[in-house]
Amino acid sequence: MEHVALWIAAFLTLGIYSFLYKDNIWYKLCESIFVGISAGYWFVVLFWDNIYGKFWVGVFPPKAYNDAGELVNSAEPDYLLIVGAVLGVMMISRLIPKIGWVSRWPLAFIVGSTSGLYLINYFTSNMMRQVEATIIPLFGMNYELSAYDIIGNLVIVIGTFTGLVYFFFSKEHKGWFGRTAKIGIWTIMITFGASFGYTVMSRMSLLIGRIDFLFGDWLGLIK
Amino acid sequence: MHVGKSTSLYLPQLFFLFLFICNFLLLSLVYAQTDDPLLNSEDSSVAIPDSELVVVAPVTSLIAEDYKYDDGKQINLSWVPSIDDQLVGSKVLGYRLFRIIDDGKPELLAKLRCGANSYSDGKLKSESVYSYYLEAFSKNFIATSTRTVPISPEREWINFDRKYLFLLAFIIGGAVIFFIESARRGKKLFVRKIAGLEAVDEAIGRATEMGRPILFIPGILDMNDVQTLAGITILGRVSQQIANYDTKIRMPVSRSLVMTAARETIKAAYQTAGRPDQYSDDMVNYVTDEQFGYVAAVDGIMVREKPATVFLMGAFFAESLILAETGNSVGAIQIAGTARPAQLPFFIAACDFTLIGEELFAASAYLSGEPKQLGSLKGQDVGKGIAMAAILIGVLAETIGTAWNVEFMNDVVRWLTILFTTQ
Amino acid sequence: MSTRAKEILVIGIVLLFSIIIYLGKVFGWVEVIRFSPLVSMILIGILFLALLYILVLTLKGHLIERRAVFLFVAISVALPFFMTISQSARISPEVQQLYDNVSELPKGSKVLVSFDFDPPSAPELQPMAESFLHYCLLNDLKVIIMGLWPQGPQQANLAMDRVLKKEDIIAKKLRDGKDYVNLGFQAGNEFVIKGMGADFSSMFKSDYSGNSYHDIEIVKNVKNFSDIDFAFNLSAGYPGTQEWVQIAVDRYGLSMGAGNTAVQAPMMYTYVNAGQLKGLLGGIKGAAEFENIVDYIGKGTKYMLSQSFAHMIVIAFIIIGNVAYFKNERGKKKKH
Amino acid sequence: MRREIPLIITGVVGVVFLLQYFIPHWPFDEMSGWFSDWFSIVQAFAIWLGALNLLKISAQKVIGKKSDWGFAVVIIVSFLIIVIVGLTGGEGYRETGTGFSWLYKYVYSSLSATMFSILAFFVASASYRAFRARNFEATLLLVSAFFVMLGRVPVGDNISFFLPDEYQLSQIANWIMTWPQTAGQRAIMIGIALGLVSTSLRIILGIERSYLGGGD
Repeated sequence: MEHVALWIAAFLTLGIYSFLYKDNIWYKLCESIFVGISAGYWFVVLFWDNIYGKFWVGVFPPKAYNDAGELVNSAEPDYLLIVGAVLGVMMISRLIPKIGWVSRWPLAFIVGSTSGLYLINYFTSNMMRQVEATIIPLFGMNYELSAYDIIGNLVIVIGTFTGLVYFFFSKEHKGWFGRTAKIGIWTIMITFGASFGYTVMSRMSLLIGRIDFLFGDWLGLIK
Repeated sequence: MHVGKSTSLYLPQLFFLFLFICNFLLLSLVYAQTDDPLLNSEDSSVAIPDSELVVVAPVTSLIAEDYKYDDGKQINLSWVPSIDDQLVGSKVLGYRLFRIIDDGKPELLAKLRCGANSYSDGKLKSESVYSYYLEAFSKNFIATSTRTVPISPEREWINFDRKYLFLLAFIIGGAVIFFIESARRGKKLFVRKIAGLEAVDEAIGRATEMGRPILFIPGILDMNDVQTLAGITILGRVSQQIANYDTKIRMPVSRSLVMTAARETIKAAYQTAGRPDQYSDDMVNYVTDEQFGYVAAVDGIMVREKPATVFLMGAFFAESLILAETGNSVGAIQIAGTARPAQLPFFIAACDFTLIGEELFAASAYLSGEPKQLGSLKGQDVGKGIAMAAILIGVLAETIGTAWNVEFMNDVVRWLTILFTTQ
Repeated sequence: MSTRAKEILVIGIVLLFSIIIYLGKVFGWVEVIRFSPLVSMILIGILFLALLYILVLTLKGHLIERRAVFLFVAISVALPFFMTISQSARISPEVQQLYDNVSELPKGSKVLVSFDFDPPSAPELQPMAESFLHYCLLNDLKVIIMGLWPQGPQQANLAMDRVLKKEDIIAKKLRDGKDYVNLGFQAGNEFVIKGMGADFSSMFKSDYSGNSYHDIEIVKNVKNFSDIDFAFNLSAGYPGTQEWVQIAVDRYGLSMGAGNTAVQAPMMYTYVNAGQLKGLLGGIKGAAEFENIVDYIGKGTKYMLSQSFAHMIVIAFIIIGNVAYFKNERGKKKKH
Repeated sequence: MRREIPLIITGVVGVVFLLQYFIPHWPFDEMSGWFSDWFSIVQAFAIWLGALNLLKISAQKVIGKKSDWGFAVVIIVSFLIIVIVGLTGGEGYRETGTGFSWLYKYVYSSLSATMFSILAFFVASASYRAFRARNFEATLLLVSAFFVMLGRVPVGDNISFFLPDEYQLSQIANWIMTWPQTAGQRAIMIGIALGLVSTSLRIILGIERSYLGGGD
């Protein structure tokens, strides 16, 4: 079985790579398998973990013997979960165009909850905390910082400030404001350069991982 | 167990309890010695023969306070450490904190190190009553403090710790709504020039001159994504020019809804230009929802038709690279715009002009003049203004304050820290 | 011969070779191939010459074909696997910070590890997972595993299987449910984190193998984040480290470090700087550094040589492309 | 009514999550707890919807004998295989050794990992053919990328062996990551956060309705 498995995995891997030569039947076959399998994967996992594990077990808790030897619910049934399930079923209604509008209710619920949570989360963690973290004494509390750290502090403060200036749309980029924005865009470019480097690193790692599979696990040429 | 039947039954039980407590204390001391070097402060304590009793004073002023601004779950304790608790040569080895719930038995809540003077007890119930006492212990002596007055944690309505956060959120949110309203009333709101947008006309002119088509890619997400919407808004501007100059446009899309919207937009532009007959539905066609399938198709179109100008405006993922590369190889001028930070570097490196992140939305707001978009942009500018001001003032004040110890500056910093703290 | 026939021929030859090598592996004809340092150096020289050749071609105005670039990349990333060249990695400050934080945890501390990634990111994150789990189990830290991505807990099992087979871990005689537990996946993204802030058991009714939450020894007394001493998040996107920081760290005061794919790691430096994250492993390099610091030989270290080659190739291509670009630009200007 | 009720739901749910942050008192805490539970369940159905939709589209392709309908059959068959294997596996369906975990390890993992690793090739090709230092900004970007890419692999230090320890490439990469990179990210982060705040506010207040789609 192990042999079959390895050959299947290798067949699929090479099939996807054949796209690099050109779009072909082998690639399309592997792609279709991928689409089907991943949709099915989610289907199964969500069934067991959420619809069974959370909803069903929550509403109908498994029975267990208590200390007195009676068969009782192992936890209090949580009937409120039924509301969630009803909303979920309404979501599926979208498949039938005639009653598709019903699916707006659960959609509204999802959009509303994410908006409410996002508003607070992003405001506190990604704005307030970041502004707070940028308010730093440039030379440290007692001049204890080295030149390296002082320059670093300066770079952080100036970079963040000028970066914000660049994304400020209510004032024309002219004069000192324009020059400040210029420094801002330079900082952002350095940032993008770093992201560029890291993205390249990431993509290459994935390829290396697959090559490790092909030459190591499959063909056994490397350890 | 038959409780309180006769007093004679109590004695053995008490004895066992006593043994048990002794055992427990002994164990916890051993545990402290093996596990916690701070509690086992042999180096700092004065060398005293084991037989001698090390009498220590108990802690004083033990106060239990309800933690405000929660749903009745926390009590904060504070006390003055024992006078025998000193940094060097401390006789006190540590403290043990006990809790009594609803007049029940005292339970050990925590072991604390020397010098501790506060503790917060979370996960309480607002229906119960709690009281606490502390033991300061030395090598062989325990000094117990007085018990606190029993209190129960209370449920409060508003978390006043977060009042400034609320205030700031209120100001920024208010600004968004204010500007949306004033834009609706027809007030003109200023948005700065955006470099990428100015390049649009030039790029269309080039395509017209060369007699080659323009390719417009609105990203691979559906109409519910703001970036796609912004892309379609920019398409509106592009198609006006195209209709005026009668340039060809090709627009393969990966979502059927985007196809409908794009057709409407281009059709409207041709109608405004007074030549609706020139418009055809073939300008926009749906390819496939599949990411790489779509990319392969667009690649093919680029290689075959060699567009003079390529617009990449919308939400892009991994395909950004492939599209930009092919566009580059056929010698097209490329103008890109996306708000996805991971793809922006590739666009900047491979395209001639790039609308970076929010610039895409600003461009869209500027072009569409929609109050919703303009107002939000302005409101966000207020937020950025607050952030910039806070950073500038805060850093200056803190640097000056710490360097020359200027009290006023320190006050400013303190005030700003309170304002921006999220805890 | 038509193109189609040629293609089929090539596929046939490759397939034949694969079968022979595979049979060789099964019957033990072929040993693991290792190049000596000298051969490695010669190969590097050849690769370098090939790059020079590409440069010359490009300068002459012949852009080499896309597929040739692909082939070149494939070869130069695969070759290092056979080479014997050792490299040393310097530890970055944010990796050191993570190590310091974890190594300061007293024995028996509860560490929550959230696996928020899927197989595509496994080459980067799996090595981190292995070395981190290994370090925790070896140092008597109790590990609680969960996932916000459905594939996460399965990746955790793959990592756990490998770690539990290590001799030093076998010697510890660890038990599932007592020393470590896998709580499985829960849908709901950041709402799961929020729910856990109030009560873990409301989000996880049972562990991966179906044992009821309240029967599991290790989590019996874990009500919410205040009972967790340290958290480590392996993240490849949304939901991931950003959501953990926003909710668990900023709202509930969890102490947390993270391992990220290189794509999203740069953003996390902001959180590290603001003190919201206590240490960060970024991409395969972060994994290799952590392996180095905890003395665990894993894939991170193994992949590093190929990674070096890959980066060099990309840089070389950028330089070649730009040299040609500037030469052509100057040529154009002269003509005008 | 078909538009009003969803708007009310969005508003109420959003406001509860907002208020819960500022008002710790009953019922907001409890309500946000229920909503979190429901969210998990609704989301499971939402992802099911995607899977079922795919099945529907594929089936239509097969029935209509549209172009490439053979691949639609492959999609349906592979979907059914994993669903049947998974659902018949019972609660421990993904323990090591089950059919589901076999499919996961050898089919699903191989395919999805390979799919994304293709990008490595395109990155290299784009480096050669597209990434140009065409203006000052792009130059700055490429230079910073150069240092980070070299500094993040051991070979960087091997190349810069002649420099003093603290100026070697890995240290330069660390410097870029720790200071200017963080500054730029922070500016972008604050910008995005404000954008999300205003969008969320518009959604909660019902000013933004595009998520509900067109029609009534």
